[in-house]
Amino acid sequence: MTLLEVNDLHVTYAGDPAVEAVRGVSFTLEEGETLGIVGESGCGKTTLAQAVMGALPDNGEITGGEIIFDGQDITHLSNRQRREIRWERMSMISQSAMNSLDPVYRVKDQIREAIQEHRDVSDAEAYERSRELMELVGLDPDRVEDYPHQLSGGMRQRVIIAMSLALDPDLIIADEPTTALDVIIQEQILYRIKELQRELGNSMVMVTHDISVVAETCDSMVVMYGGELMEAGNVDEIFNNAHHPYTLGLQNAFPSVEGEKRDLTSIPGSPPDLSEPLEGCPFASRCPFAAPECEEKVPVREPVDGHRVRCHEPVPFEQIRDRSGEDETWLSQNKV
Amino acid sequence: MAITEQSLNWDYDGPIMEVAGLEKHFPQSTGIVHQLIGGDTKHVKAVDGVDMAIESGETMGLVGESGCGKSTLGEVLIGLQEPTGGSIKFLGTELSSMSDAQHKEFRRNVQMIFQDPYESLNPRFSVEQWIREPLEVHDIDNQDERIYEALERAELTPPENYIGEHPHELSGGERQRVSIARALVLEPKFIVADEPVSMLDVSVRASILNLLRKLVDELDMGALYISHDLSLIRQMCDRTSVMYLGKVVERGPTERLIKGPKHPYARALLDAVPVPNPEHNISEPQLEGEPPDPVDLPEGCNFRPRCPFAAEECFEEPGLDAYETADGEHAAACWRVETVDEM
Amino acid sequence: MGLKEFVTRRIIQIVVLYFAIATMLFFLFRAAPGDPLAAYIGTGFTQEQAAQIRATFGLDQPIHVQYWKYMTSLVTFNFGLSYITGDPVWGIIQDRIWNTLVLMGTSVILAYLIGVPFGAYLAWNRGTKRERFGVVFALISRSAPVFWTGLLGIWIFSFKLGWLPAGSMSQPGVTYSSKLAQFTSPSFLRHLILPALVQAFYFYSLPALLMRNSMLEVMNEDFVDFAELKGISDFSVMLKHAARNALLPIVTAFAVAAGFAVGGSVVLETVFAWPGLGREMVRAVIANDYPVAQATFLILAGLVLVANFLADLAYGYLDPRITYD
Amino acid sequence: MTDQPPDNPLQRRNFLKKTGAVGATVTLASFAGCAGDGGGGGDDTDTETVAGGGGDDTVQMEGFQVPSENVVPQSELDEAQAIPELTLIVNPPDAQPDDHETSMFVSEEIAKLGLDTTVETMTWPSQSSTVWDGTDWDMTFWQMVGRPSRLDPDEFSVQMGHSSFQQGYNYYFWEDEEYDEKVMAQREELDQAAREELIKECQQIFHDRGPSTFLMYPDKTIPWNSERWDGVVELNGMGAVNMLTFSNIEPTGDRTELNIAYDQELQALNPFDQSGEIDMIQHRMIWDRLAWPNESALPEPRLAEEFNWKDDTTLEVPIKEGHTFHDGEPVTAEDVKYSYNIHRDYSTYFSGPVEPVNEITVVDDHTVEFSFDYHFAPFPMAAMGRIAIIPKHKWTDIIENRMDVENPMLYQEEEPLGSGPMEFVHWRSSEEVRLERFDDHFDPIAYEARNSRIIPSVQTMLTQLENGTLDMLANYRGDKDVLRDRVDANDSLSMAATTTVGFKQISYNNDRPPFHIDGFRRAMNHRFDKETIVNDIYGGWGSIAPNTLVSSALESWHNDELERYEFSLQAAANELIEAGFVWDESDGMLYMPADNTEIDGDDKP
Amino acid sequence: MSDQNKTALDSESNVDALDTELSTWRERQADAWRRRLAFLKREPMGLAGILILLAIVLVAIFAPVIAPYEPTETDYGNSLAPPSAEHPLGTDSAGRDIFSQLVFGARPALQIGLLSAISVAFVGMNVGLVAGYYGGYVDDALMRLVDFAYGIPFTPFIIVLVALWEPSKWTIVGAIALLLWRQTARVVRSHVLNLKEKPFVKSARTVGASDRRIIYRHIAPNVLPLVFLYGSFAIAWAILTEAAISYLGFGDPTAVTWGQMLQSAQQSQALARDAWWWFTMPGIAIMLTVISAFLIGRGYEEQLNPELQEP
Repeated sequence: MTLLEVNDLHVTYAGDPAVEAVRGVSFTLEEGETLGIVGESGCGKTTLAQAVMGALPDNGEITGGEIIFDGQDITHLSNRQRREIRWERMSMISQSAMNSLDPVYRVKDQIREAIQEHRDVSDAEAYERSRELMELVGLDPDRVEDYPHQLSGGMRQRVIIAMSLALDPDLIIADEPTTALDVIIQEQILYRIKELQRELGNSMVMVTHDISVVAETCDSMVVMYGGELMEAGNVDEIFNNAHHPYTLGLQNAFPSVEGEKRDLTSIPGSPPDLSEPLEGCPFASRCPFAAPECEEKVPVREPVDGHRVRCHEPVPFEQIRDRSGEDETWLSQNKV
Repeated sequence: MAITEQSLNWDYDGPIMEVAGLEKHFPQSTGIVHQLIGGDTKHVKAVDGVDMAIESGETMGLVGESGCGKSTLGEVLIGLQEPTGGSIKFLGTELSSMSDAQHKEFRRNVQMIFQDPYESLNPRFSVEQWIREPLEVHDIDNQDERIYEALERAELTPPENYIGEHPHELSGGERQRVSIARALVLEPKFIVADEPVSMLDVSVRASILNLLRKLVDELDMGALYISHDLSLIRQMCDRTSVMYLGKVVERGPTERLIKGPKHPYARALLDAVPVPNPEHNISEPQLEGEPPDPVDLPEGCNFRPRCPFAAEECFEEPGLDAYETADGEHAAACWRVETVDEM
Repeated sequence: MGLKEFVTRRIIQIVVLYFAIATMLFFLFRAAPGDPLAAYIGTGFTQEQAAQIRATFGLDQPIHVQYWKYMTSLVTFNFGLSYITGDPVWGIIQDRIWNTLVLMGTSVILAYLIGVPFGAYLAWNRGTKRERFGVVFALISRSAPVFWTGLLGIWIFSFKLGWLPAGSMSQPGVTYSSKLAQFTSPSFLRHLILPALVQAFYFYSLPALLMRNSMLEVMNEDFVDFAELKGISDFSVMLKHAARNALLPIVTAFAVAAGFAVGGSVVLETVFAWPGLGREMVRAVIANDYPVAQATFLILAGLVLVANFLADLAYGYLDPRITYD
Repeated sequence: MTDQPPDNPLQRRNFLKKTGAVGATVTLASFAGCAGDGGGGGDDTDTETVAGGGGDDTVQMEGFQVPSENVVPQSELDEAQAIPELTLIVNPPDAQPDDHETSMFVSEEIAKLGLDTTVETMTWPSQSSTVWDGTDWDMTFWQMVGRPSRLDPDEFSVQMGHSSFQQGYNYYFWEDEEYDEKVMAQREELDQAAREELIKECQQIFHDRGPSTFLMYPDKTIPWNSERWDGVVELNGMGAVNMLTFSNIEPTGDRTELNIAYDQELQALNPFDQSGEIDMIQHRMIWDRLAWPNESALPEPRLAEEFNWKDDTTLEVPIKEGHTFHDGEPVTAEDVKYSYNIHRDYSTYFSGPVEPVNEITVVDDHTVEFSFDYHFAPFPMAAMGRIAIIPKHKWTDIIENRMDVENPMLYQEEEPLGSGPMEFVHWRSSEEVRLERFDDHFDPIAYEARNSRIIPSVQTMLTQLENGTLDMLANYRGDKDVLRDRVDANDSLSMAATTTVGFKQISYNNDRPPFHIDGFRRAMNHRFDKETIVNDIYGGWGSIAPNTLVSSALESWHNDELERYEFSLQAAANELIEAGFVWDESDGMLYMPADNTEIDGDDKP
Repeated sequence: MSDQNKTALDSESNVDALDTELSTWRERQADAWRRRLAFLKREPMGLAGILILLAIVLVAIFAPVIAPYEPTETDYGNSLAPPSAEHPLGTDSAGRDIFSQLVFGARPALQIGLLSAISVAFVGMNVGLVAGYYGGYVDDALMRLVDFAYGIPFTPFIIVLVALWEPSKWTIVGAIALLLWRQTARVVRSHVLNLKEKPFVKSARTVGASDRRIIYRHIAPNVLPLVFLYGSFAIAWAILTEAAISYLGFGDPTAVTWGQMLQSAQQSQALARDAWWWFTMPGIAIMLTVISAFLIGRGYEEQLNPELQEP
């Protein structure tokens, strides 16, 4: 059953100039499934997550499309209605989890606050629950008595995870949950998130720039670039059968400790300016395969069932896949 | 560059940078009253007896969790921090016994590239001023030419387009290239790169890594590349040292180390690196928890409390010679390498 | 480091500072031109009589002896005798210190009671016209010299409207059994209103502007966003998270405010004929009454230091991150 | 005739800068043909005879003429003759704006003679240390206030005129043998008329030699609520705040407490110390004196029954019987003796007046006898009117056991104890002093209490008087015009303006060239436009003073035959010419006579 | 600038290239200024502050032209005249023109304000830089000095200094300079502590730059905005302090300052005489000047938005 459905979502940040950060993205998330949203900085992935959570910054606004959560259109809910959904049904582990705990309150009080805001439970019950949650995320329950500064970054991240699970929500949005952490802690956290999700059966949206994280933790994925969806589908499908030059470029730029060592490619150039309207493919200016038609509107194709690509495919994709593994392909483009 | 009588020994054919028993301990601040009543000062042992030698033209990787002392080691090597023990030899000359002129020459020949491209350039300097500064400091002639050359080397071409820019007008990748140009304008012989790409977008990482790699080769420099991510180390380094709590626990040729890590910590580190392969699902971490406070270190092997393979013998501190391959290239400070391999 | 050690350390520090300030003051006065006793001795004494009076004030002794006596006075509170009245200085101070503390305490508390919510209100209304007016208003009250607003207040509320007394501390002819009885009498409170309000009118702007800034900063913190994310109501977020954290720098500023309040007492008390330390100090300085001037200054400095110390403690109490090192 | 521009002298005048000779340099008018132009004299001045010179041989300076022999080229001038910049010291304008204004004005007028002058402001303490304790000053503004003791001209005449008081009240180093003789003679003169004559002769000498220039005897203005209070006595030379007022005054209605405002803190409630003007009345209400001045400012018995001069050097004083201190202990002759002896044993303000006393004897419980070394006529006023009678039983204990200071003048009783018409209740420093009626006094007062309020701001004082909080302002230092307007506008208020025995003067350092030359000082005296000063600057609140220490308020003592120095540049120049001063040909600056640049002790004309 | 926008300059047209370079340089300079002043557009309060201050500066410079009378010129026949065509803001008790006094009063106010600001900024910045950069005992010693300065009550200290020495505006400036640097020093120090750990400073050390160079070329420019901010607050404090000191009777009695005007208005009972023009005007002048400094400071602070406290 579909838990979340995002249709042609547009998000704009007011300002001078206004920035349209998300430009018509659609995807669905099934119950119990994990969806990865990947892209580089400025691609709109965090905005997308915030829009779903209803946590856009003050100057951000949904300017088009709809978000349907569990059959309910939550695109334009009032604050009050939002609050009922938030945390209760949908929680978030944000990018800056390290700083998401209020420094002047003890951990138990912050967990309790989240619980009591939504449920009518006694202090004692809330306290018990907070200890349970701590154990759940692999922390010593006694540390609920600590202040945030007494915990390490990884521990704080776990506390945030504990909080996000406090009300057993249907959907957890994890926005770059491990960016600031080193690999060992990252692994611990990701593993814990996955385990808990598996146990509790929630759905999850994992926003990250790291395709290896997506590969290891997600069922399906959306690749974003310049506020638009480039490619989406089942993780296996995308990794093994990517069509989009950007997706391929990203995959080839990623180092791995597995297999034989290979040279990495890079994608020269920089992302498009999102304050300007763009007709065609946002990646066209950096794409070595770009053709004049890429300046025009690009439809989403579905080469394989459930696999969506936004690309004209100016050259046959087999060729794209082969050539995108070579650094020269990318470099040559710049030397027009 | 003119060589003066007092200059460093450029004919030295040993490792360009060689450290032995290097220590950097930070006294932990204690209260004045505490000191008055005669309490002993505790030390944070950021670097605690490191031996390492880096040859010209070679890139040494240094990998470890945050807080393991790898950045401190990097800063000590290039003289940003004074070591509290051990020796540092540059071109065979002991750093602490260098004359002023030699020290100045040392300064000119070791450089560093920092992690954060947004903070490693002075926001008030133009690219030209920023790259010119080292030349001014060392009073080197033909400055304009050298600046152009450095920019070209860093692949900021054409240089005219960049010299007038200020940092906020540049992208992250461009800034990192400016940092590289600044480091290179003095034509150094040794360079430390501390996570130079970790804050960059994936699509530009490779270009910076490749550039660094190329420059190390071309200029025949020695380099120390610091990272917590073995997949990046793998792209960059000939040899790699794994650091844990101020000590090097494993050292070896990078490929060999990645294919067959010996120290349990290196194994865990390698295992933790996510792999861009959907078949490879996340597995249970080999390591729980975080490294202990480097003030009160455990007895014996530092890693013992977290080590899944710890045994009785680990109460004795292992040196890097605890395990060594026949060719001496690959070594690990662990008593139980063979046992674990068999398991 | 524990709280105990922190407190001990701060106290040692304060004592050392205090003695340093006292030393500076001693030499400042000694280095000043003119004979301090001129005003006292001037009127037709013989040389011997003058010498006798000098001896009475201990001015015939060598400088290091004077210095030693002076420094011991900091501990014994035996600040010597007033050059003008011949009264023991400590007696003069004892009378006035409470008057100053009550006035300054009232005005600073008032200023915080008004200023903190006002600042929070401004932060909440960030970017609106109301906020802009509020800030300008706060800046205006910060720009007007206290003595000037004080005199305008007297002009309006005492001279023109006759609502409030124009100065001094109590109505004539009443004898009080104790200071406390005096401070709680209706007549005293009536006299307190105008000076306290005038001072508060100046001081509230500090916590108000600081609170606004601090709130705005805190509101940008991730934990505030996160609290909102948790579905907590705006008001709770403001109160429990934003305001609570924003208060921290305000507490530090309290010490600064108290310091300025103590220093500002010289002006306010003069305007309102308030029999406090500040006015006494002005009088003493004008009259070259060195012992009184020095002692009042030292007491004022002591109050500043104590205020700093209390703010430190309060900060540590409010911010769990402070571990007293 | 005048030597000013036709318009008001104070108009279009600049302040002199604090330092530097600004506006003081007098330029010579059309100096080129000195001899030729000189004959005509000033065009619009009534030609005044130039001393020692004919009309032909004069030089026209700016505003006055000088015989040509008194104008010399630079080359003939000796450096010693040069007159340095003359500094006039005055308090800052915020303290005494009119005094400052006057000083500025006078300084400019003096400069017109060819002098560099400047006004330096000093706060009172630094002024007193500079002038009183030092010799390094030229001119100073000075004022003395009226006090009861000063109702007898002796205090001022002797202390400010006699050469032995140099460094004391005679801070301007004046000496004149003849004056010294006469002023001491009046002390011993019993006959009032003869004493008056001597005092007047002294005034004449002082006037002629001009060691100091008196400006005015200021008025004392006291406003009070006349609707509520009857019986305020205006005392000549003192004003309405005096003992007679406070013993006579009666409430007209229900309010029987007198609230009276002072502008500064009481200094002490110590029977031996009454240095402050403010303390005076409190003092006399708490502690009785043997005598006090009556309405004609003559001493009248108070605690004493009478003054009985048994001979020239013996004074017998019986005191009132049955009178007690506030604690109920009787006031005895022993207490009187004890009280006076303290001033003989310790240095106090009254050690001077009791100096001639040889011995004090207790004749019986209620009689004391003072024997003197010489006849000392001012004793009743100067000592008996001032020395407080204190309870011996209390003070013996204090002095022997409790006093931690060396001089009882510095000891503050917790609860001052006397025998006066009022008892001490409380003293909240800087706030108020409260006294309540002592019912058993021999001259009981008609009101119950007196609250002396300390109110530094004149505006506040005035408002509180208007709104009825206060009944009287004891020392209103504000603008007198404002006060008059307010009193006129309020039916319940009255005010008295009384010329006092105090005065304002500008004194010269007689010990310092060129002030050591009489002619120079006299010339200075000609530079005071006292009408403008008193009427315009001081708003007419005072009487113009001829050059004498004895106020016109003291009618019988004041010498009204003294001729005022004419305000005239030429008259001033004439004095200088006569004394041999010369002017520099090139810039018109004044130089001292070549033979009189040093102080040689005697330079009488 | 993105990579694809960069095209090589045509090597044949060097002159053109130079021209382009020059003009781009000029544009860049103009840009830089536009950026620096851009905050004014976003901060109308700051702009208002600058305009007020500018007006006051102009008044001070052209005082002799603007003032209809000499500020000290008395006219007893016309004392306490209410505002009229002849005397736009009336006269005081000595018949001096209030407007002219106000106009000339702008001079000492600005002198005191600016001098204090400069000295506070200079001392505070250097102490902060040295303490923060060198750390250790130097830092300890300097910070104890700061604590010392913080322990001294401000107004009383200035009163004592001014009363014991000569009452002049220089004494006031000196006294302010002796104390008020404390805050600038503290704030600068904490920023230096932060800055010196920045990679760009480490980078400067790595290339062998001297301490002096690092402090003044790399760190100082980054704390300068803060120093400027505190300097603008010091202007305000100095003017307020001068006024208070004058009011208490410790000012230079011969100076024509706003504080001194209030002092003489107070002495002459301007309020009792209902001469409101004498009493209110100098206060308003003080307020305007002070508020202009505050407005500029705040406008600037809004731009900087560091974690600041002002006194």
